[in-house]
Amino acid sequence: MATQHSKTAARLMISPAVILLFLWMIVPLSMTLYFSFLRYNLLMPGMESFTGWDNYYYFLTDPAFSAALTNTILLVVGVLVITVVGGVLLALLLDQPFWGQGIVRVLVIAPFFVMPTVSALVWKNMFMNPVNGMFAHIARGLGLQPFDFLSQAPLASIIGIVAWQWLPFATLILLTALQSLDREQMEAAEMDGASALDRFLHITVPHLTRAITVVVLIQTIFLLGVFAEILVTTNGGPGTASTNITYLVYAQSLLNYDVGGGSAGGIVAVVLANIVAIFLMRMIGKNLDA
Amino acid sequence: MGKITLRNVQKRFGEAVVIPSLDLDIEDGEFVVFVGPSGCGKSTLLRLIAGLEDVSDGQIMIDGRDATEMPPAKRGLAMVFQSYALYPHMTVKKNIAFPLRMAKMEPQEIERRVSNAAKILNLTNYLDRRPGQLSGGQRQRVAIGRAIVREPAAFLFDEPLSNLDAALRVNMRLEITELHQSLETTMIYVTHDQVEAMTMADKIVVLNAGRIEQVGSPLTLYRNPANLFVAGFIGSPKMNLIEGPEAAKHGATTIGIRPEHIDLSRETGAWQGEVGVSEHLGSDTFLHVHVAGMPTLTVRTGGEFGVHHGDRVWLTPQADKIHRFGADGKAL
Amino acid sequence: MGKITLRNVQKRFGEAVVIPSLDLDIEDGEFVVFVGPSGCGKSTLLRLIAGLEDVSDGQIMIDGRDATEMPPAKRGLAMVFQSYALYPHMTVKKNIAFPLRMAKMEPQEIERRVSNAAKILNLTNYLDRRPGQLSGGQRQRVAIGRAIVREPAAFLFDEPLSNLDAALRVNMRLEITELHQSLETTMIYVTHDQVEAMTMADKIVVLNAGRIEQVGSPLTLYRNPANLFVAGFIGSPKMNLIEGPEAAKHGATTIGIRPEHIDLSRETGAWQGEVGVSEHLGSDTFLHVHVAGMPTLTVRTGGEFGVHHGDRVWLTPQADKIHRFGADGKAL
Amino acid sequence: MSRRTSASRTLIVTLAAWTIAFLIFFPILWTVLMSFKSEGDAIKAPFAMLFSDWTLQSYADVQERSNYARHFMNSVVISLGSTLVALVIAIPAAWAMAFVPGRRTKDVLMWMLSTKMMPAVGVLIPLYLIFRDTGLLDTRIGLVIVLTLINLPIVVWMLYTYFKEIPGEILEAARMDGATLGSEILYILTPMAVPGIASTLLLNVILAWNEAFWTLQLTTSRAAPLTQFIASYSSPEGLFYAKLSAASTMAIAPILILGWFSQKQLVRGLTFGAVK
Amino acid sequence: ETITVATVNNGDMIRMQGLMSEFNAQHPDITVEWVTLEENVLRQKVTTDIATKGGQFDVLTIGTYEVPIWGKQGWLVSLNDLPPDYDADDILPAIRNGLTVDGELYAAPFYGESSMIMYRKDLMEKAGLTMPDAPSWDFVKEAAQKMTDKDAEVYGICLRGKAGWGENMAFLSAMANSYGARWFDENWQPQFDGEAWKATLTDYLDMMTNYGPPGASNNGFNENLALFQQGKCGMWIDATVAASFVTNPEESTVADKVGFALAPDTGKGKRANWLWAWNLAVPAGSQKVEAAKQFIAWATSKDYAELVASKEGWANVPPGTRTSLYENPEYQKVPFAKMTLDSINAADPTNPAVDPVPYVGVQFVAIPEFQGIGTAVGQQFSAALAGSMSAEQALQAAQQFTTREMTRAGYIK
Ligand SMILES: Nc1ncnc2c1ncn2[C@@H]1O[C@H](COP(=O)(O)OP(=O)(O)OP(=O)(O)O)[C@@H](O)[C@H]1O
Ligand SMILES: Nc1ncnc2c1ncn2[C@@H]1O[C@H](COP(=O)(O)OP(=O)(O)OP(=O)(O)O)[C@@H](O)[C@H]1O
Ligand SMILES: [Mg+2]
Ligand SMILES: [Mg+2]
Repeated sequence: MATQHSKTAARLMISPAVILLFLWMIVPLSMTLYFSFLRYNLLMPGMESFTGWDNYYYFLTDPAFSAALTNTILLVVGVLVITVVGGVLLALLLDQPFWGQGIVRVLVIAPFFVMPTVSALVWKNMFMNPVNGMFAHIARGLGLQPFDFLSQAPLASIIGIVAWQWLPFATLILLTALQSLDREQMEAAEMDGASALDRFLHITVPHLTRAITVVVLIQTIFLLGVFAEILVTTNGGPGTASTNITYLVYAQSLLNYDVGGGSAGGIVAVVLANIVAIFLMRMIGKNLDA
Repeated sequence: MGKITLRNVQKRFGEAVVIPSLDLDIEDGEFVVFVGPSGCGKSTLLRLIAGLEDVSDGQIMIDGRDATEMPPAKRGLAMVFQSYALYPHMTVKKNIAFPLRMAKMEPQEIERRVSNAAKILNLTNYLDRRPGQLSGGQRQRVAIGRAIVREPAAFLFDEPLSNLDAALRVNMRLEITELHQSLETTMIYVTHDQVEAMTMADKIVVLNAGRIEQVGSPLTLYRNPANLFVAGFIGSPKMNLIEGPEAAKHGATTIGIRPEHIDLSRETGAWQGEVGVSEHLGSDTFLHVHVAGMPTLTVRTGGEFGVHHGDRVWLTPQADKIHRFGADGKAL
Repeated sequence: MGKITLRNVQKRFGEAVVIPSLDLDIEDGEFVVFVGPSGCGKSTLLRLIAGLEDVSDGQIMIDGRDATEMPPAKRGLAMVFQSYALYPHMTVKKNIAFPLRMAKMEPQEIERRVSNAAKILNLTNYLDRRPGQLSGGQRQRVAIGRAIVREPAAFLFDEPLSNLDAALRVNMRLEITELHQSLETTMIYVTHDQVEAMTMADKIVVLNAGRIEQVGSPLTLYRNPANLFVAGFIGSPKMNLIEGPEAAKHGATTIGIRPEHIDLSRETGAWQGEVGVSEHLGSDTFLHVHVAGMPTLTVRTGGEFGVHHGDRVWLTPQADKIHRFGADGKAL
Repeated sequence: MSRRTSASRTLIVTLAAWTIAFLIFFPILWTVLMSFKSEGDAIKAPFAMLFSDWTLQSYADVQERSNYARHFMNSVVISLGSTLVALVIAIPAAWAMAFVPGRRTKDVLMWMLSTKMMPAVGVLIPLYLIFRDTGLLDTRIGLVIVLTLINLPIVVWMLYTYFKEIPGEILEAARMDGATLGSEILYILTPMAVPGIASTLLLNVILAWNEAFWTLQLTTSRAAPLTQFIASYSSPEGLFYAKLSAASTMAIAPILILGWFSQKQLVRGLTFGAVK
Repeated sequence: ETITVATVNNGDMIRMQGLMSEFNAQHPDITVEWVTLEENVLRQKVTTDIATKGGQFDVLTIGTYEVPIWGKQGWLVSLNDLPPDYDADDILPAIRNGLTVDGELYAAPFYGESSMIMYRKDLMEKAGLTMPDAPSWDFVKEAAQKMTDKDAEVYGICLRGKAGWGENMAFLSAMANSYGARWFDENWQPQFDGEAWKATLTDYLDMMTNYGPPGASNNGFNENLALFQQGKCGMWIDATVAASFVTNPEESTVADKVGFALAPDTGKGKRANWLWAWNLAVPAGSQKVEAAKQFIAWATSKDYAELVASKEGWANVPPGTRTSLYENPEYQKVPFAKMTLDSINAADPTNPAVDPVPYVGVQFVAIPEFQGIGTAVGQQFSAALAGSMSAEQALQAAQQFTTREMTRAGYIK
């Protein structure tokens, strides 16, 4: 595979993808960078002026920023924990022989196909609504006071909705990984006197690390950008209780039309995302090579 | 201790009867080899003994106790798998220690036994590697190490050498034989390799379609195959089997003669034939000879025998080495 | 035509020098086998000839033309890979036809050649199957078929039989030999199997760490190994190599004697020893004998020789079969 | 594993699996059921709702408000188009990474993925300006371009993991057989990777179909896909559960059905190299 | 010719979409593409588009807040040249003034609104009270308490709680005006640290937590409308346009039990009235100005009102824009007609608060920065409503944030 000819060909073949992605990254990003040093409000065109680090100062000292940072982390970690733990358990269950596997798998996978907007709308209105929602009906049926999910536990509710969407994805990848576990390895462990729990802890879990890493990586990419769910359900509120960085930048640039501030926020978000990315890549790189 | 007795053991997978009914006695300290064509049920039988499959009927006794219902871990047997089934995320040391950890043994005792096993198997320098960083033979040894440390009543091997290359196989074969000699533990060994079966076994069990065709020492099977199946299966190159008038002369439906029991001459002999392919190995020569009215006969001569494609040769079977079989395939 | 000449060929992977510098002439119509230990560069050499790797230095000539810079397709060679490398999504027919389609050949001509190849290789009934539906031997034949149709200047085989089981290997070995006899095309064949090398080759090239140790016919290598490496590598079981005073007696640093060239006796002989492991194959017996002052010696005797572990035996090397090597490992 | 799977155990597993599957699926099921109710019935307590009359009125109402067929076609064109374009760009790239790996291959892959972490909102305004100046606003082409670029890293990664599983020897065999690089990719690699390509295609069609930021920001009417269609229901208007349900059902049904029919391929390929 | 019309998903707009066949009959050469979006999404898209001159829309639905700002920027096409039979002078002066910049009419009102109390006559009666035409906040509080019956899922008062300058802040600003509070003093200093705001917010929270529906912090106009229509609200203080929906028997379960009253006051001279209109305007970048104008002329004409009346009844006519409508004897029969007109007239955008202010706008401050500030402050108040912070904390945060932003924008030197 390593002739000079094929190396040249490879470079040629990979360049369209690399060049396109590079442009896609660099062009808007440099414009954003430029805007981030301007005082630029969409509603006041022609008044742009250079403001130095002002936008960054205001974005970073905005109390909403620290809240958004915390929320972003909580959201990502929360969903990851739920989907990975739930996914492992569910995968273990679905890996057993039982009647109607095909249909069950079809049902379980379904939430993954649902548009984020739709799932947020459905959960918000049909389930979490404290007056007409399914949960409220059930609570009243049990003689309890309906719980107002979106104002009392906004972030948790959003985590729940997002986790519902991503659970199938995690489950499927983990299930595939589980099915690839060498049967002889399990039997060897059984011969070695390992109980079912031992086998799970010492054989299954290590075997799944690779799959879990992949689930974490992919989901993090998407979870950092969770937006529609927040926009539809809580608008980031009450207060900033469910504002994440993405939503904060959105609010800054598209609700306040403060393009300068929004751009500064965007750059901050890019920096943060890259920190996460580097961290993740390290972890993944190690796990994927092995 | 490691006496294993199978009584009327049957195994069905759904409709398919894999082992119709089987009795077998394995004495303590014996090296028993299961051979047979692919799909004849060797692995299944081993797994029944291990407890990895339930018997459909019958009884398995280990050291006189009924083990039929026991879970694998309780039977006190150790198994070495064809794929080695090492735990890829654990170091060699952890792999070997795993059964002991599961048995909740003291850390020092574990340490002691592991380093002991490592010494026996020449693994001391590799204890901190992962299986992925080992060669085939080393992996094989780790798998054996994992079996040894438990000091089991018997070892079960399922084609443990089939993934190794030829040279390594010879080495590992000797190592396992030596291990058996030093541990004196019962070993049950599945293989489809002639040489392994002949050289390692105290007792060979020839299986065919889940049935035992013959049980005996390697030389018994070589000298006195009980039927056509065993005759054709044991020995390499295969015994020449001849039917028709030539067999009738000896009062049999089929006669068999091994390649090494045919004398070869350029001048005279019982049968005249023409050389097809000749294979010169230096130490031996294998000739494939076409004789009228017979299948191509394989003949082996020691050293170099200078013939070529198309040459004419005479063959004479050694009279006392002719095997005679009846119409039912049984030896007469 | 298929004369291949390598002049001062070198291959480096980054820092690692895999082939330091190598000259080799392969004559038209020859069956050349590359043997050598794992990692010695056999595959690399084959791939250099095929054009799948660039040489780092030197020249490769095919039929007198400089092929060093030619892409693989232009060299007019065909290769059969260890894994067969069949195209799983194409039928047998399409697989075989693929090189012809790439050469933009007429459909009728393709049809003709494919059915011809299929006839030669007994594949006519399988033309519409996918590789996944074929047995190992059949796949192997398809891979060969794909090579044949191009009527290449030479065939390159990289351990083509190593994935097959023992019985099939013997068959395929014969088939390839017959194919060579009928096509009379140059073949270069990589293997680590002794028997294959000895039985198939016109000329064996023994490689070690990217260097050629010896080139010659199988029997030349068997009878007159040029050095210790070749002596130890060719022949199975391995030649016994003895150093020290016993060698000095013969005026050499090391002497070698093959297991089949040692006479065995229960009463008298040159060396007295104690039997270690004895392997009884029925047709042969291999004894591993411990003799004081020497490494364990392997001895082969035909038929059954009734000794056991611990027995005392006498060994006598056949005087004319002793190989003598100097301090530099070269034969004297 | 024909061992100790007693009937009772199978029964328990079956029950558990079905219960969980039902719970996970329930929100979708409920939405579909509700879409066939009148607005008045839709807000009744669950039981009462289930046994009230069925009607298609909500679908009619929704259709009256927006042209479903057009949004649907836009969604199809945009998601399929962007995925296909991404595949065409990604297949050669993945070939290069899988079969001619260099020291920096992994870094390139990881860099590609990291572009996906770039927060979209941060670059909306610049992109909006670019689109305005190039006349791509509210065009299918514009969205195809954006979604292609968004999906590209995932597509490359998925293909890369599939290609890596294809033995290089087969490509070398093709090369020996006289195939050019183009034929090698076209006749050998691509057909061999069909299952992987299919699942890449499916996953990315789904992701593109559901992408709700750029599709909303960069379209208004002509090129607006189903995300736009559903966006007009994102706050209630009086009694609207049934209409919302109907619109939701219409928005997700196509992709749900596609997903269900092809879930075998999707699941089989959905490993991202997680399974070795 | 195809024109793209961006519009909110409010009932009146939806109704117009149902009547498009009439428009098409009159203008067969014009096809109308609707982009119907939720208010916030619409505003964001439309603003982005017009500010970047994206040119995606030909007709915009925009509020009273945007018109003067955008008109001043030259982003809108003047509608002074609408045909004479359009009769622009007929538009209610309060509304029309808000849409005119330097003598140019930049948008045509589709409907106008103020706020008022809608209440359930039956529940009021049950509670033993009578709603005066112009009640005070004290009365409202008392009534809310007496009407609340949580077991029957009846909540005494429904108010906006969803964060947003056009959502809860619209209501709260108007309420604050009636409590004597204001957004800024004459020097643009935010006033959230004053007593008046504190009283406003405390009373608001008090009413909502004790007598309001659950989940109020997520309730905007539409959510409250749904609740009221289901009979779950005793009183609802919100936009006057809601009157036609709550009295529409097809949509409302309480259509025949609704009464109306002016927004409450505290006797300080201002009522909790706001003034708003949804207007149609043509962006300066549009290529199809003529067609767009024809559409606007049709949609905001007197004839359109009659068209709706003929199809859906007078009660469903878009209210609050034309004097002629309120002079129409048919329309005067509509129960909420007079109350709507009175409410609109009660609001004074140039003089919204008890104390003098430097800005225009009743429930908003007509400066570009207001959207951001208003929404951020709205979030604090909505958090207070959700119970995650106290009224003091919310006010303090609002004060801090507003000061910061106003300093940044250069209003506070
Ligand atoms: N779990 C199972 N379900 C159904 N049939 C099975 C199962 N396991 C084995 N069999 C069948 O039982 C028969 C014996 O299989 P077994 O693996 O014991 O053969 P073997 O002798 O080990 O063959 P090989 O030499 O190829 O390993 C085969 O026909 C196989 O198809
Ligand atoms: N692409 C490569 N990059 C770096 N080193 C390589 C590469 N390919 C082969 N090598 C090294 O070159 C040496 C020769 O490899 P080669 O595959 O030719 O051995 P071989 O003789 O075919 O061995 P085997 O019998 O195991 O197939 C080995 O040490 C191997 O590690
Ligand atoms: Mg087996
Ligand atoms: Mg090799």
